[in-house]
Amino acid sequence: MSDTTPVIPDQPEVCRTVDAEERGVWRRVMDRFADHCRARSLFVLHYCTGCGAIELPPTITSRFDMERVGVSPMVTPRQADILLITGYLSVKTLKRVILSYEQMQSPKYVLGFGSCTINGGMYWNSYATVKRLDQYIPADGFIAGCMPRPEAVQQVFLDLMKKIDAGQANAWQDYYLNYDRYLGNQMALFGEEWHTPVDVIAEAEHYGYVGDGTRGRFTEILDRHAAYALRDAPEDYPERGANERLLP
Amino acid sequence: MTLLADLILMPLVAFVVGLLLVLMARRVRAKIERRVGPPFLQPVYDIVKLYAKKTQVSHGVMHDLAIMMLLGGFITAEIFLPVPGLDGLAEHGDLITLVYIMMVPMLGLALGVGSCANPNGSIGISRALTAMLAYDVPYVVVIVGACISYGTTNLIDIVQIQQQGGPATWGAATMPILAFAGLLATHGMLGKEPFEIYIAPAEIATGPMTEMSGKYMGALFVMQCFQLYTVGVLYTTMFLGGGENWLFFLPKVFAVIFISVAVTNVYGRYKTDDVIRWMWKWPTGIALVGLALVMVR
Amino acid sequence: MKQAQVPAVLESVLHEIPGIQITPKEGSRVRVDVAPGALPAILELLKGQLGFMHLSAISCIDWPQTDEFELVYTVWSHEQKMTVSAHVTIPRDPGEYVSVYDIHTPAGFFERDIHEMFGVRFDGSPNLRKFILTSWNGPPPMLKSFDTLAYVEETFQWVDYRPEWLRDIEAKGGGIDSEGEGAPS
Amino acid sequence: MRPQNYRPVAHPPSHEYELYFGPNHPGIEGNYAIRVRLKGDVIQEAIADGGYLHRGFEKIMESRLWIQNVALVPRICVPDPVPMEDSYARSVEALGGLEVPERAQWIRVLMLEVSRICAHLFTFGGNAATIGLYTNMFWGVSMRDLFLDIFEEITGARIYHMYITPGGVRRDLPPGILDKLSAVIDELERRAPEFDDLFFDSTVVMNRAAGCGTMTQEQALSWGVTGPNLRACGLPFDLRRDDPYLVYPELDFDIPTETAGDALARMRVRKAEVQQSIRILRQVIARLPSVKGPIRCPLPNPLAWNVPAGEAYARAESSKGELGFFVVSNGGDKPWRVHVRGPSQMHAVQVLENLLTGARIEDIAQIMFSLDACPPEVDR
Repeated sequence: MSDTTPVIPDQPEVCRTVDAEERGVWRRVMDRFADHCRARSLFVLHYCTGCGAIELPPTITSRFDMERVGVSPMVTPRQADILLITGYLSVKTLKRVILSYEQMQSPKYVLGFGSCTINGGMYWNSYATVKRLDQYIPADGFIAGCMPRPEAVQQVFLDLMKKIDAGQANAWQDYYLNYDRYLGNQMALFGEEWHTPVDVIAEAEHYGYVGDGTRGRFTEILDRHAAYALRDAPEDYPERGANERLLP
Repeated sequence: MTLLADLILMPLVAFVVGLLLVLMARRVRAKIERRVGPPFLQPVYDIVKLYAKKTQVSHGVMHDLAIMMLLGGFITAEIFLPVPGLDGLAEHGDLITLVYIMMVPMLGLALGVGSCANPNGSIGISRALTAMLAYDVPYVVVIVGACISYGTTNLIDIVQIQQQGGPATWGAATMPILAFAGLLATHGMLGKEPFEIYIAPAEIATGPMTEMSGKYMGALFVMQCFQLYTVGVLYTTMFLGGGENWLFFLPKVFAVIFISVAVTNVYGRYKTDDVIRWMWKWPTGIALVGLALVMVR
Repeated sequence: MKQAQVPAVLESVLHEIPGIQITPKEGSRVRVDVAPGALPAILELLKGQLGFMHLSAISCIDWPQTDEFELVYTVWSHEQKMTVSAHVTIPRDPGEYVSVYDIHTPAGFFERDIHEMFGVRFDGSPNLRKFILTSWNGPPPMLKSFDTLAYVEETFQWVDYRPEWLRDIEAKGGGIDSEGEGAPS
Repeated sequence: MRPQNYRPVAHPPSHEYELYFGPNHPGIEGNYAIRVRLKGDVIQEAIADGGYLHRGFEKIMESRLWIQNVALVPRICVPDPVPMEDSYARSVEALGGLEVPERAQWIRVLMLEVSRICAHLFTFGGNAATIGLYTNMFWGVSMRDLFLDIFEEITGARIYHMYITPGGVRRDLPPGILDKLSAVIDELERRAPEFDDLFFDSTVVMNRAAGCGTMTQEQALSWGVTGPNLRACGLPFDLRRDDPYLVYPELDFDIPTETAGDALARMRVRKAEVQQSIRILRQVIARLPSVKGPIRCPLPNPLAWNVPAGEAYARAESSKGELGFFVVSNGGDKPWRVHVRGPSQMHAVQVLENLLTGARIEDIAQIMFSLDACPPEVDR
């Protein structure tokens, strides 16, 4: 692996809603209304990252019918609000999950489904699966168990709705505010050449979510990639793996 | 002054009725699938939520403009579509104008999706334009037949003819074959199964909507409201006698949409070429027979 | 478990091959030990004469004690309703063997898989590109010399089983005070 | 804004383009990807890309006790876990020389057939959803839920039962479960005509599925196709009949076949198989109360159980095809090597790639679901 040692948070930082107090009455009322609507309309990204996806069809379909509380499946990351990590994440899938996560539009929520997302679960000594989801993307909630029952899935949705309604489901801001930490963890796993098409720092600047942890020593590596993208790549530019290349 | 009030009220009314139509479509679908379905305000929640997204991804000026074109096309269509109490610009336009205007949103969508550079979107929009080509042929034949039958292309006159004569002079009674063909074409226009090729989640990941996020997706949800309303009202006006007041008018609109959403849930989707084949065979054939009957009479 | 006799039909076909050892196993399975050079010929013979059309699996076993890989070709005959598993052993170094893709097409997948997981090369296999471990840089993971737990310890972090708030409770005399060896680090 | 930081990559010729079908795509079963090169609508080349669900099962099973692995094996194939448990248990029994009591064998058959019905109902739903027939999916999945309730009552879990252990089953059937099961079966038979109306008699489905992903019997045999996909090509190969295990020889059932070999034929075979499973279940329900005896043979202390050295290959007919467990023991308390041969290892890679070449973009999802490819089985 590379020399980038992963950075582990001692204590997850509590994110405050940006300048909530400085807003006017009208703005606060509108925010309240938006939160109310957000809590009642949740689009779940249709991405079966692991075996937990088998309990999603029963949750969505006729028997438990999550549409009656406003949860419905959506097909592409752009349209979705919730990224449901259904079970273990292999390293290969984690890359795609991060890509999907960054393409989703804020506010976005991540739910870890099953024990494997919390501490590796059943696959604690497997070389292929990620042990902790919240090192790589910020998560709003977890469901313990393998396999969680549809009732448990419903419960986590209802809890998330309460959190959103109260304006507390702000884990997505953590990704902007502490991007360097998440990027460092990702680089520790994927190698230093890891980068995604979405420019998270520019987004953070544009929408005003720049914090102390947004930039750091890992994002500097990213800047190097961006600089190379402008010119022709130099000789020592890390090559993509032979299997990652496009079709001939 | 009345005109200004009409111009503001008509799209608003269309939006509210459209929300109800979307709710009905989702509830009907839920009932057929043996489940409860969404709560009453769900369409509103969805749209507000999408517009309240805190980050947005735009794919360039064309993308933004196209969304305006999409909504603008439908809002213009509402203004030309007379409903009880609100005439808007219907005096100055007619059916032919309306048919042209109703093509605008789809072209707008095509422009916008083209700038997304997502292959799924491009495939989707090419399918959408093909589907438009497929259902517009029978639809135009139906409209021409109706205009010949009524002797006018003015929608207000068409409503008046039917209103004065009672149910016996409704388009559905005087030209039932054309009305039936119109219903089939309407179904294609709504893009429901079996003519859902351009959404097709399992094939091209919702096609044109693939790259739409936040307010762009919200605009598409609003468009869906307008689309259901426009299609339903146009059919009601042409074949079901319009309505002297909203109490008689709305049930007819809902009935038209209900037929479509009730049928759609028991079909899969045809392939693109089968849609064209089917549309140019059955609705077009039936419409041509209807047109011939109208012209003979 | 009933120990079956070696089916006569198998005996009659395979008796010409030198150095072959036939052992009946559980159910309808017959184990055949062959020399590495004779295996493709035997598979061909079984397929042509007795209809062993269906290659169920190629399994690879790592034996670090003898520094060998054991390859097990399990074939099934729709005509004889019988399974034959043909065992060959190849030295770990250089770890190369011939492909049987031209006899059994499904071998393509299994050889690709074994190449990926054990590092055995199959000459003439159509596609030995990585399939599962495309972003894996380490040694072939199924080798006995690869310690998965050590890799996990090195690469991933365990969740904190004794966070700050739990220590506070423990300081007040609550919780499970497990300073001993059972406590996860 | 900074430029987006990906590198320009080589593009294919302008008349061709490539599409990443998955892993995040609703037309893909599970977490799997297919990269297709297209010319217009027609697929020139398809490359299956797996490994998204790789957990290293075969590796971590080597580091756990024989009995601990009972918890791992059902997770290899998510929609149809019971054949996994059964095959693993039978391979360990063959190694250890255990004789499964008759009652346990009957209970296992019951579990296997219920699991087969569940998996087929799931496939019906998924296959219908690929062509936009969502109603069928909703009905199929909710119908399957009734069977999951039966599982839950027997084993305590809906999906991963960990019920079949080497030597027998974990516990006896709860009282009254057979009546409940026959009620659920009756309900399924009552509902079956609805599925027929919606799916098998629908003109749209005929139009889409007939002739889609066709393979001949020779192709199927040479590609290593097994299970319903092979029976749809006309070869009545079923391990329950041809290499019988458990008490299948005592049961009376047919092996349905079709000759067309296309997506429609594959779904028809599955429909007929559900009917045969119902027939088997009825026989089991009638027979089971009269089979008395223990449900598990005496095991040595499972925490210090050294299974005798040797190797065993146990295969079962899962809902997808031939499932095999090749287990090697060196006489230790842990398996030395476990090799899982999942049917989808053939169906989802080589067969899929072959069938997709020349197909159209609309057919990708349809072909994949009609093959009933199960990605976790491929990745393990």
